[in-house]
Amino acid sequence: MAVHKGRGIAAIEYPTGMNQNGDPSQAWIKVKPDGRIDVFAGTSDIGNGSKTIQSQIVAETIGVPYDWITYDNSNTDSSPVCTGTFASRATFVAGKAVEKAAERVKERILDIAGKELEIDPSDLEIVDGEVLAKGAPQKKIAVPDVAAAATWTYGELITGTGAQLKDFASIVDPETGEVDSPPHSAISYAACAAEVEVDDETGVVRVTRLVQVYDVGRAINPTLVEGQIEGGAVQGLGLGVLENCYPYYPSAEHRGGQFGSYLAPGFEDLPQIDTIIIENPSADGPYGAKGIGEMANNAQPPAIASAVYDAVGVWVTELPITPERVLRALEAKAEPTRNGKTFVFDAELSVNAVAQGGIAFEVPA
Amino acid sequence: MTQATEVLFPTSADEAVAHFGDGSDVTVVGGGTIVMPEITYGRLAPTKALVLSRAGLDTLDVAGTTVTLGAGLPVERLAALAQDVKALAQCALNVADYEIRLQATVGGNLCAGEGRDAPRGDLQGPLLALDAQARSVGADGESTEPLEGFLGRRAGRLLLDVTFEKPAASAFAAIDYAHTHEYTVLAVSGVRTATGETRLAATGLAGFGTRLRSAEAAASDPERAGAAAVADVSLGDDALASAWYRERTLPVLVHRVLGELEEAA
Amino acid sequence: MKAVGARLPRYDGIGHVTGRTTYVDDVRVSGMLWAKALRSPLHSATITSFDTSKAEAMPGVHAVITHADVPLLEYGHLSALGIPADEPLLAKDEVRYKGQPIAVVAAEDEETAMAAVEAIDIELEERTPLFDIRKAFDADAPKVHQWGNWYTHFEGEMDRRQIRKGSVDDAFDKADTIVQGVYRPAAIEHVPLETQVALVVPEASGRLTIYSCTQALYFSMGVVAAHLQVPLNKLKVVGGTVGGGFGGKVDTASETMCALLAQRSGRPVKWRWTREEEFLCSSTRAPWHMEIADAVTKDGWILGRKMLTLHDSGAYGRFSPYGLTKHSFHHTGAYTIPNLEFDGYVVFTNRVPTTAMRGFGVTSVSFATETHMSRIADVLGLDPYEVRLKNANRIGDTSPNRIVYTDPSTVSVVKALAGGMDVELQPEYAAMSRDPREGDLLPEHLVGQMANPEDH
Amino acid sequence: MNLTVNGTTHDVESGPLATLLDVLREELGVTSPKAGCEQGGCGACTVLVDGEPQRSCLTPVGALDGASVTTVEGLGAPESLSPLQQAFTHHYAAQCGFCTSGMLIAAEAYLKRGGTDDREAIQEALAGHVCRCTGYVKIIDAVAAVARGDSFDLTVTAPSPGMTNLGGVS
Repeated sequence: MAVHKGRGIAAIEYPTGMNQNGDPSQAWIKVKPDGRIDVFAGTSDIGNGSKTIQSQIVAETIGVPYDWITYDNSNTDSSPVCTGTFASRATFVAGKAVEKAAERVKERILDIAGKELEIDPSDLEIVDGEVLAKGAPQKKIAVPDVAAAATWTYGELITGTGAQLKDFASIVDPETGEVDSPPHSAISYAACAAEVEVDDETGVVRVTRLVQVYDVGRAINPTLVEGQIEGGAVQGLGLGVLENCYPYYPSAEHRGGQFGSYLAPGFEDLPQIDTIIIENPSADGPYGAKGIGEMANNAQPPAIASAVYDAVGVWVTELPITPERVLRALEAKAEPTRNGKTFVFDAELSVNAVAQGGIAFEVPA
Repeated sequence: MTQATEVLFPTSADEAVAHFGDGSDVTVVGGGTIVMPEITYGRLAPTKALVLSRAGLDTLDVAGTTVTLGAGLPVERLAALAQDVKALAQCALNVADYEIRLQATVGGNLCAGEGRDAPRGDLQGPLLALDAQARSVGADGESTEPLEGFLGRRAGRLLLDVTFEKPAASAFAAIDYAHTHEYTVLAVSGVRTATGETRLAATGLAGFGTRLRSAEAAASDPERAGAAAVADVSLGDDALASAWYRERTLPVLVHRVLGELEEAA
Repeated sequence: MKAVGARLPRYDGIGHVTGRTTYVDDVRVSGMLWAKALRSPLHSATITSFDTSKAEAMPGVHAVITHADVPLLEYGHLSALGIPADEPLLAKDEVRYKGQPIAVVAAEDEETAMAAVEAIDIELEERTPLFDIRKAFDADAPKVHQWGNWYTHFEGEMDRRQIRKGSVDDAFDKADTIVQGVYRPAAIEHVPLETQVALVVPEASGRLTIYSCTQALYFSMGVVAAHLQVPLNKLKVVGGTVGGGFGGKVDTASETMCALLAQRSGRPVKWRWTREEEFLCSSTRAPWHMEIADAVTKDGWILGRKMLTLHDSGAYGRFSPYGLTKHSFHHTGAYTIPNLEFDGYVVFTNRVPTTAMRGFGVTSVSFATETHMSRIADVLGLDPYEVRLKNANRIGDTSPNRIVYTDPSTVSVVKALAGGMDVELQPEYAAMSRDPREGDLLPEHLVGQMANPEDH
Repeated sequence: MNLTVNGTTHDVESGPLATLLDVLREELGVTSPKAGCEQGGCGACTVLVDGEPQRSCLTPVGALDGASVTTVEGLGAPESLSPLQQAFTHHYAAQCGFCTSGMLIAAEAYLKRGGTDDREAIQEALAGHVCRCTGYVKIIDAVAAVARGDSFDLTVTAPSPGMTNLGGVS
């Protein structure tokens, strides 16, 4: 037997927010009489950590400690609209809504603090739960005291709402796909290198190492970013070499109905993962953040496919790259066919080979 | 369903045998790893369930060169045989995961029917290669017979134990693929006896584990043995792999097992 | 202390490690019934007879719901985007995929519910199913869907998503080499550890409290309200804590079915899908078929791309037209290609409808275009990092649909990857940035596509 | 029959073939073990039975008369977190949290039987537990940290191994 090592790379991009936009998120915030902050937003936390991230954004924006924040996304009676947790929008879009709501709250706190301190609100700032006069921090009032004054002296509820909605980008020309405005929020970028070992007798591909680079814009919480990247890497590994709802696709036979016959990656499939973070801030995300949750499983499959080619000299372009597909490719040792200046790979998979004239892929010669 | 089910918890092997009777309408629950999901999913509604967890069948006896495994022995306990019967220990540790191996039993592994969408019965491989004797009871009373014969008529019988002689050497090779609650795509077990005989068996096949007699006959020439093995088995497509894939890799595994046996000798 | 940028602990982390986080399945209400579904055992069939009376008469069975009980049977989840409705909540007259729900029952316990499902009399006349999207266009292909075998309602009632930019013919004419390949990523399951689950409690006020594992509270509320034809104040969706989603808990339908059962029985109703249902009957990531032909120069410039995409939508549309559109907008990946001709079809087959999953629409195209990129580098004998850096998106370049890139990072991430892999780049590549193209990096073929980033 | 769960003894009314998972969740209201698959394949229902980890979905409760069961509720409460619970918090080993109960129980059993901070050994010990969110890295970190005897600051979280932050670059 021979085990062959190989390396391959890929670079990708991914948009934030629903394609073509038009996906609102809203938030409202109220302040308790002791200055503690209640945030109401409709973003489901599916494990991505949006409760945490949005709480951090509120704490940062107002200028109070993180543990002053209570975050409630529990129901539609108290929380306003959020289109949902998908399209990598929970930080970028929904996080922007809570940032805007927090800015309103901050304005109200500064306004009331200004009255109490007899200083113009524009000369005040909030640091660690205290409102300070800029340049004269000995003149100050604690946020809890501001909240108490609002409640008991001014008869005011300190509250703020925020909404983020980017205009729907219409397709103005269905022939060309031209749109009338950017159909996305920020675009995030990533690159990945895969190292594999391929057993040329059994066809088994083991991914031994993934080196990944992500431009995250700004890591609101670096640990949570790592969690997204690592979780995505293993899902990308699943896409690349393990998972398939239809092992005999396009046939629907022999589907796996249990763990063990549906091959989700497990602990022992885990490769070494090295991650490089870049923070090129986005122009309009909260604190420069981008949305990288979804793209985190997009770069590994092509990097793995290229690494398998590097290892054993065959391209497997049907996913997942199963042992059987590797063995079949090794057996076929398929080279691209040459037709003048054209190199044709995978001709046997093409619609031209399978369909009976109903559709074709015709390439200009 | 549970209200209507008679559930028995024998506290000795004899009691288990008595409760089992002629085996009609009895569902045997060893570790539960196979039977319980069938009940939960509504596919199995036992009229009489015999739960073996307290029947004292979880024995592992080594007497001189003879090893006897009680049917209720948890698969994980076979790890203790790593020195004496490497292939069996290795195969056992390849079954599912630690917690399942603590619950799953030798008897369940040998006796369960075909899997829903992947092969079962990994231990059949090494135990066939070891030419183990199976002691069981059924409608015709107690009998002891080679495991190979028992597997063909295991439905309706209660396995009590399996016995085999320690080999001079043994080896195990499997397709090492995905690792969540792994089922074995294909595996080959090999034994070299004290008298120099080579025995081979495979699992991951359609049906149940099979002795590779043609391959054994050609054991001195691993290339030929590998090719011959294909004639010994019946292979199928399932969620894990196709018959085509298994046909291609069975010779590879036979080759690897024979190579390892050679090294051990 | 700064909150943004800090490694703060997870907001709900202590709940997770103490087992106290309450997921939908952990909510306890008294008098709760269990729901189970009758699902199609066939991939494609006509329902010739259907009778639930035996099931309804069983002791312990409190409600049976079929298509006839749904106020609005078909509701398009993306109707706001102009994608019309095509999928009944419960099958009527025919089934188009194995596992399609036909009826749901609510009973005192799970076993009774399973027995009630068994007791529903149904007869099906099997039809020939279609599974291969490449054969969907053939004249003799089995017909899958009421609209035909592919989606026909893109803007302008077009039957495909098109992108046209520059002149592909010109690019292929000028190319030194054309590289053509086919890419076919698989359907995969989302595999959230929490299977789909809903619990609906009928309140004394006449409202329904809907405990849901949805990834989108308001989205799901809208779906339930539409099917039930009630205003939003009649519903309260409770959720926000989800045991994994990955895109598979956006198109949930169990809330609506439990709501109908709760209305009918006057009792709380829970439906927790089994893992087997999750694997075999829940929507999956789509399989895709992508063919790419790239016109390239011998020094590694990509002059033009022609691409055909077939998206396997399964038996119904769900979010597929949206996903294909997103796919088309990103079919040049992290690179700038000035001449494009893209055609994409949403194709129907008799498999479980496919839906959104992490990277929706783009995971597929990333696989295709990046594997293709590696092939181009290999065919031309060029360094795979350098081919990528050369064609990388730069400030002032434009996307397939003519949007100017203002802050692309292809160059940053590829250079950083080279660093991480100890690969030394040639000086001209090591010196690259994302700044607007000029000099050698602004060859003639890229001049016309550029735009002013200030116009963004 | 009776069953002791996290130190409290209960009379069990469910039939003997009911799964331990069902008894814990539906009869006794102990909800940390999750019905992730009821096939034994995901690990989310794992509990300790007399100190050994078992899939509660595979165990007929009748076989456990007099047994002592420990679930995550029995490992520690918010104000008295066990070392593993602290480690999972500090190392961000739980994202959606649905697999976490089973992971903690399996890790507890691993450490109790003398498990070390060897990453491969941890991977093998937890191999039957599926996590779809984390990619496993931080779970291994957490278990290894307890095996090493680390102490944990719960006001911050730890970076993963192999992380480099280049900041902003063009």
